[in-house]
Amino acid sequence: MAPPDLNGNEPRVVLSARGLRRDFAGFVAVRNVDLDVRHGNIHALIGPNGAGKTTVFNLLTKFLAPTNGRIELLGHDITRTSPAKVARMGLVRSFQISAIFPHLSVLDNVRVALQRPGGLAVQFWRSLAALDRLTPRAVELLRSVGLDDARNRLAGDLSYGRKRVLEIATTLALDPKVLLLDEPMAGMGHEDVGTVSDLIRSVAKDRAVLMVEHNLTVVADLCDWITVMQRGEVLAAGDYATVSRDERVKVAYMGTADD
Amino acid sequence: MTSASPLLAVRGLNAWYGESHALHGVDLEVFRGETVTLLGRNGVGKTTTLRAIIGLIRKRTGQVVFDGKDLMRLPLHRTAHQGIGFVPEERGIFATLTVDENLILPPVVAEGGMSVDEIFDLFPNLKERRNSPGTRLSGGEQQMLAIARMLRTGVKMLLLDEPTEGLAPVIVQRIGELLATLKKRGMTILLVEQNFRFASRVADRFYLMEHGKVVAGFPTGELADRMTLLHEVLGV
Amino acid sequence: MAELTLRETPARTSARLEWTLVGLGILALLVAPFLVYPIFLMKMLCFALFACAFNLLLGYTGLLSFGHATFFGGAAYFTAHAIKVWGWPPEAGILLGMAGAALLGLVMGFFAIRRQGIYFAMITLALSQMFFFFCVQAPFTEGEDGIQGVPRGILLGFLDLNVSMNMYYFVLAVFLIGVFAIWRIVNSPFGMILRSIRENENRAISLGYSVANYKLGAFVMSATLAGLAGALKAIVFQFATLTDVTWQMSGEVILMTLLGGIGTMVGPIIGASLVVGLENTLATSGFPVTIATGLIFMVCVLIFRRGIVGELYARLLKPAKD
Amino acid sequence: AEISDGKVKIGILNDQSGVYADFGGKWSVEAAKMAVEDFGGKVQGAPIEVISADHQNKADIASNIARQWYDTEQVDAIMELTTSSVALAVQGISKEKKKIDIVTGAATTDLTGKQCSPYGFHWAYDTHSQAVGTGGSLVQQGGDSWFFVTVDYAFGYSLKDQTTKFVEGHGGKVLGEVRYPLGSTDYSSFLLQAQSSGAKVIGLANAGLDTSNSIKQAAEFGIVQGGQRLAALLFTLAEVHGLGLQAAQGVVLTEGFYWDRDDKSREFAQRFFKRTNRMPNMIQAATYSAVTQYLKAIDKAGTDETEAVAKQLHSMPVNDVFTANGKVQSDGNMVHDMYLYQVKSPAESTKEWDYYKYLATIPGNEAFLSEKESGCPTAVQ
Amino acid sequence: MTMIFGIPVQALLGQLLVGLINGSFYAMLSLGLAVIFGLLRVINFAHGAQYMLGAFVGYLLLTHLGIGYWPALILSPLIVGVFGIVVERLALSRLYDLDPLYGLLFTFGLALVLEGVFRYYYGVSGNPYTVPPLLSGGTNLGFMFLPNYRGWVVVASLIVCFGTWALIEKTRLGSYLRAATENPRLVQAFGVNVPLLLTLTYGLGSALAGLAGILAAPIYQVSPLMGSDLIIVVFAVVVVGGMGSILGAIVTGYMLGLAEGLTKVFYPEASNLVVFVIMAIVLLVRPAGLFGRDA
Ligand SMILES: Nc1ncnc2c1ncn2[C@@H]1O[C@H](COP(=O)(O)OP(=O)(O)OP(=O)(O)O)[C@@H](O)[C@H]1O
Ligand SMILES: Nc1ncnc2c1ncn2[C@@H]1O[C@H](COP(=O)(O)OP(=O)(O)OP(=O)(O)O)[C@@H](O)[C@H]1O
Ligand SMILES: [Mg+2]
Ligand SMILES: [Mg+2]
Repeated sequence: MAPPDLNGNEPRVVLSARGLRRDFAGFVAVRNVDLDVRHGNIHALIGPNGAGKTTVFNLLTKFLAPTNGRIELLGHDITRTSPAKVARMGLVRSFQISAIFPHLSVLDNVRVALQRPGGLAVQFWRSLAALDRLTPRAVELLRSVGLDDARNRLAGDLSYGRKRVLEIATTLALDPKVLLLDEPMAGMGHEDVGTVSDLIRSVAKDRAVLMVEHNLTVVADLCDWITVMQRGEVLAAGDYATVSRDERVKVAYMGTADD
Repeated sequence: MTSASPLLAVRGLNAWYGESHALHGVDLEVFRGETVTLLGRNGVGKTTTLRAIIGLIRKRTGQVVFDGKDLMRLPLHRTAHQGIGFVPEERGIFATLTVDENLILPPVVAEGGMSVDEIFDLFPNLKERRNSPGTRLSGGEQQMLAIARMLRTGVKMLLLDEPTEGLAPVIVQRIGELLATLKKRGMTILLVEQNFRFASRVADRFYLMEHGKVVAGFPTGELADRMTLLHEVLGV
Repeated sequence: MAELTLRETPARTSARLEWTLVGLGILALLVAPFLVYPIFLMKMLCFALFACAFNLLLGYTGLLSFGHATFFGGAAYFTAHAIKVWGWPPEAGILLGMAGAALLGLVMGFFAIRRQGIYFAMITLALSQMFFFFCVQAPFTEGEDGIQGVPRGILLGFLDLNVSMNMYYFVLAVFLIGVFAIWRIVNSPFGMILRSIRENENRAISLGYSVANYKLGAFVMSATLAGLAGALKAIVFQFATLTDVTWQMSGEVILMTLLGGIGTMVGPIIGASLVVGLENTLATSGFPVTIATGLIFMVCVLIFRRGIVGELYARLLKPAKD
Repeated sequence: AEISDGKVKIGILNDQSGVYADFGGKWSVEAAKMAVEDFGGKVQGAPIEVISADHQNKADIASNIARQWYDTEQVDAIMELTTSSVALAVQGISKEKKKIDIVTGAATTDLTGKQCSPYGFHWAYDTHSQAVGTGGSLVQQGGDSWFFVTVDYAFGYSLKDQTTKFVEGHGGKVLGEVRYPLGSTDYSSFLLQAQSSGAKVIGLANAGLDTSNSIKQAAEFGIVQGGQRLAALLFTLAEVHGLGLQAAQGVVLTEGFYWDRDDKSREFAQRFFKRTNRMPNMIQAATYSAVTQYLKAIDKAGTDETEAVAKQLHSMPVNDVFTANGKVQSDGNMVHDMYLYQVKSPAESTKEWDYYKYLATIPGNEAFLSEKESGCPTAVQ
Repeated sequence: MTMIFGIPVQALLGQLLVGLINGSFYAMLSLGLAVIFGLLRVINFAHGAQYMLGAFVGYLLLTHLGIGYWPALILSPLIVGVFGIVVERLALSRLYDLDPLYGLLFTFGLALVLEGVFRYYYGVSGNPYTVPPLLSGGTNLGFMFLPNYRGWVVVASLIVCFGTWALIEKTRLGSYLRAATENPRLVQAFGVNVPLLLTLTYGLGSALAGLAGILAAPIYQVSPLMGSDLIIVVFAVVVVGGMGSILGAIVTGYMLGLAEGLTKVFYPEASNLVVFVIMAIVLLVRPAGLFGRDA
């Protein structure tokens, strides 16, 4: 189910999947999924619990191997590539359960992410001072997400919402071409949802974002394109207006209430 | 619906994680058959309150009286037998147990619980996957399982920690209905919830927490009057 | 929540304290041979270096290897053989020992890093037991006799290691260099990645780090340095025997590290000195050494988990934290 | 007097808690103390002291202690030295420090061969004497076809190879061998292979617990009842005691000493038993002998100076409870008769510790390598 | 006579049977380890020592109290089990909240002490324990002479292994135990007396080791050293089977016993390595072990 042409000159596809399938011991969690993520777009993946969204994420980022199908990133076939390699190629993900380095400082969390692109990942003979040259960029990133005041705190001490923000900041440090966010707002207080929404919007300008999210207000507000999954398959795709009118989607996912 | 003496009374509850003092004297009461929601920003201590009530936090002081019995002195495994069930935020589904096994794991502590068939009627997803390992379920399915398994045990009271987190709207709706059903059956519920709209539909009363303390309590009827306060504290 | 003291990051603020201790320590070691029996000191230094190398892996990457004797004892054999049979000078012998240990580390690491935690411990244990059997049977190790009478030789063509003091200061120099290397690795960009991997492996992968390669790298470095310690010991004692490749030796180095303080720089050194001293003292006391060793293990694990240096830091740094 | 520091100090360095603790262990220390007491506690007017340490089978600990003893504790001689790696290491140090060492607890012939020392002595037994004793004599008793169960490392090979030499030298045949890895616990598979070879004698080229387990399991599979003989190439009284006659009966072995050999040995053994509650084995008796002989040498030399004492040790005959005709070769090997015994059945045993039936004597000059054959560079050729 | 690689089939059968007997010990020991590991996340390094203890208790019962094999078969595991319970109560239970490596280190220390104490008092050459009269002698199977006692060991171990497996995998108690492994506090909050459960589990695991010990006493020398080297092979068995998998431990135990038995015929020098080699191969192909749950 390819997205329709909007106005002829569409942004290019940076990440695409064709015929994706994944079996777990006889249970098919994902079947025949086609997906195109485009540069500059925020693309939402929604669907009822157990639809296979996280699994699709794991397949795309290679944390799981697909049983069938083909994945391309920026024109390269990555169906058999290792997750770290995929990350180095520019496809970076966040996790459904927040992923930071709790005993490192906030600043170090970002610097760790900067080390590899900065060419400082294997130097076991150099002193830590070598990392100082990454600090300005790290501080800049922290500032852009509003965390620079917390830079010397241990990341584990941050509140849940701020942890997620930090996670996004470290992800951005890699300057990814494609950003995969798994429920970035889950468990977040109202005060943080706005901040993170703005953040996602601003970073998406220059890259592609694929996110799983249950907060439909956010989805409606933020996303250019939505793919709805159900029982491992793509049920519908389109912009929010189209999708939210779809009867099948209402029954399967949104329900009748206007939450 | 409320009777004279509260089913659960918490007074001056303090709790610590190691050296860090998380609760600073929580006071709250829940009456029989009531649904009470605990509101508050991330990290104010809502989860900690539930954990301290049940006894999952070792270092705690204060008073927790449930159904006339002092819970502070009971060992952890005796608490449940007083008729109090806990559904943790992180769900606590067991990977090495199948869905079925997870479901029947908590011992039945009193009569009047649901049967497995009734539960499966309520959550058809679970029935379909009853033989797969618990943690192979999706996040939402796990949440359902976590609630479902408590319904079997016949407890009088449920402590629910953010039951709607990460759930699809249809499911949230279903859980809302479920809570209403439970309430009709006389279940007492203490709920922690971030989803304010959801909470406002199911709760009889609210407590608002800040900095490890309960700072306000009011019935749902007063909600409209309290909006400024809530806005200030919660940003809703 | 689980209290992961074993993998706890060393307190940052301990750095200054450590440096003071290090300074005092070096001073003490410089004058020590005039007060204490040198061969005992040299043995202590060898084991201290061994424990530090082991701690590089356990304390800073959280991997508990139960097979480090392989590198220690293996290198001792390689060095002893090169010097005695091939007539190599000591420095070349040591380099060969290190290279051998590195190679063994690469092979063992290749299998072991596929799993974590206790699995890792058991796999390294099993593989090191394989190496032990190899050493028992391989002709060049001379079975239970061991390679005996290894000449100490002339270092770099001018320093006669048969002179006890020369030998001592050579050992001390190598020890200091080894410990410095470990300190450097821990506090390097590479070390930073190791820490992040220990904290959250999946996150590190998603940042593009090939976690397996980093772990393998750390494993090989630790093995190489353990090999350095073993090679040195072979020259000090002029023999290499089966004792150093047994799994009991792997257990001993864990004890040293645990006793001194996992994840501290100075801890393993103190732990090694105590264990070596204890073994010597008990030898003439009539009290069975295994029982004493076992008891110390149990006591450490139950009530003294941070080890001596760890406890010390915790005491000294507490007021500073408040 | 010419006694350095005014006293004679003997160090007994052996395994007291490890796998060889029953070989000599604490009881060797006791034997050494008995020797000193029997000698009168003084030599040349100077008091004699025995100190001991447990080397835990680690050559580095042993070597550390040996150096410390020599350098700072005025120890004059170190004895016992269980296990080859320790014995060789300490002999090396003793040679360097010009001190006397007398090994009673290790088996390698290298001690008086390639790695001999002018001040080093080997008492009791070595792999060669075990091989000749059991291998050679058994063939003469009709056991002319052999199958070996050999532990797979240098020690096992040397026992097996040397035994083979004597078996074949006496006209016997070796039908086969199975090499098993050190530390095996189950021998039934190897024993079955030995059994099906049809050999008259199954030679156990191993030591310690390995040998005990082989013998016990051989009994279980009815191998001795089936008519084959078991020859344990290195096995001592303490282990027979541990195994029990039920399992050990019929095993043939070589020892340099048996407590029930003659009146002298019985008298010594009874005194030893009073102190330790066990009968002395070959190593403990040899330690007694070594200490006694060392003290005699000092007495005769009038000094404890190493060269002089070594000279006396090399020239004096050994005639004591351990052996009646001992002679020390220039390579340091104390040559004496060895004895072939067979373990009694429970029915044959009449009293406690009555374990051995005498089969044959192996004269010393056959049992041990001569100084010419030994390969010791400093020996008289 | 039919031959396989130059070995008569009959002899081969005999060797396989012998391998199966060894496999019985591997299976029983790795089963105990797997039970303890699976439920407590403790690598019980003292398992070898407890096996030794089982044999020694049998020996001491016989020599000091005149209690023979059959009562000892019950008493010995019971005593070792009680010992395990005491250890768990006094020490291990304090370590559950910590990194599992501490459990390993503690039991390592315990193993050293146990072994050291017995070595100190009983020496190392071992003590005799004879086959009970009822089982002495052997049966001629045509292709080999099978000591009756060894036949009994195979039967006993099969009963014990599958009994334990059924207890843990097929009963409600088992699901409590497995759940408690993952999140003991939560299971306790559900109303299950988890501390008691864990104590009994360690007791059961220890008792299994003790049982293997008393079964082994008439075959091997009752010696303080009997467990210490064996335990490492058993570790390898558990790794191959997949740690925590009860069935994996049992099946792999027997399988590796057989594999070792075959090696003893074709290339005896490597018989101690074969288990480790298989372990390495399994790790390459299936890092979680043959029956491991976590991939
Ligand atoms: N295991 C723990 N160890 C130490 N501190 C903790 C632990 N769990 C929670 N805390 C701290 O205790 C405080 C209260 O946390 P709690 O989880 O009760 O908050 P909450 O109100 O439930 O928040 P949320 O809405 O995010 O679930 C927070 O500051 C938190 O950081
Ligand atoms: N490793 C696995 N083994 C077996 N089944 C699995 C595994 N991982 C996921 N599944 C199953 O695949 C289905 C899809 O799971 P997934 O986690 O992708 O759902 P989701 O769409 O992310 O749901 P949620 O919104 O609840 O997180 C679920 O039914 C789940 O039980
Ligand atoms: Mg998901
Ligand atoms: Mg919470």
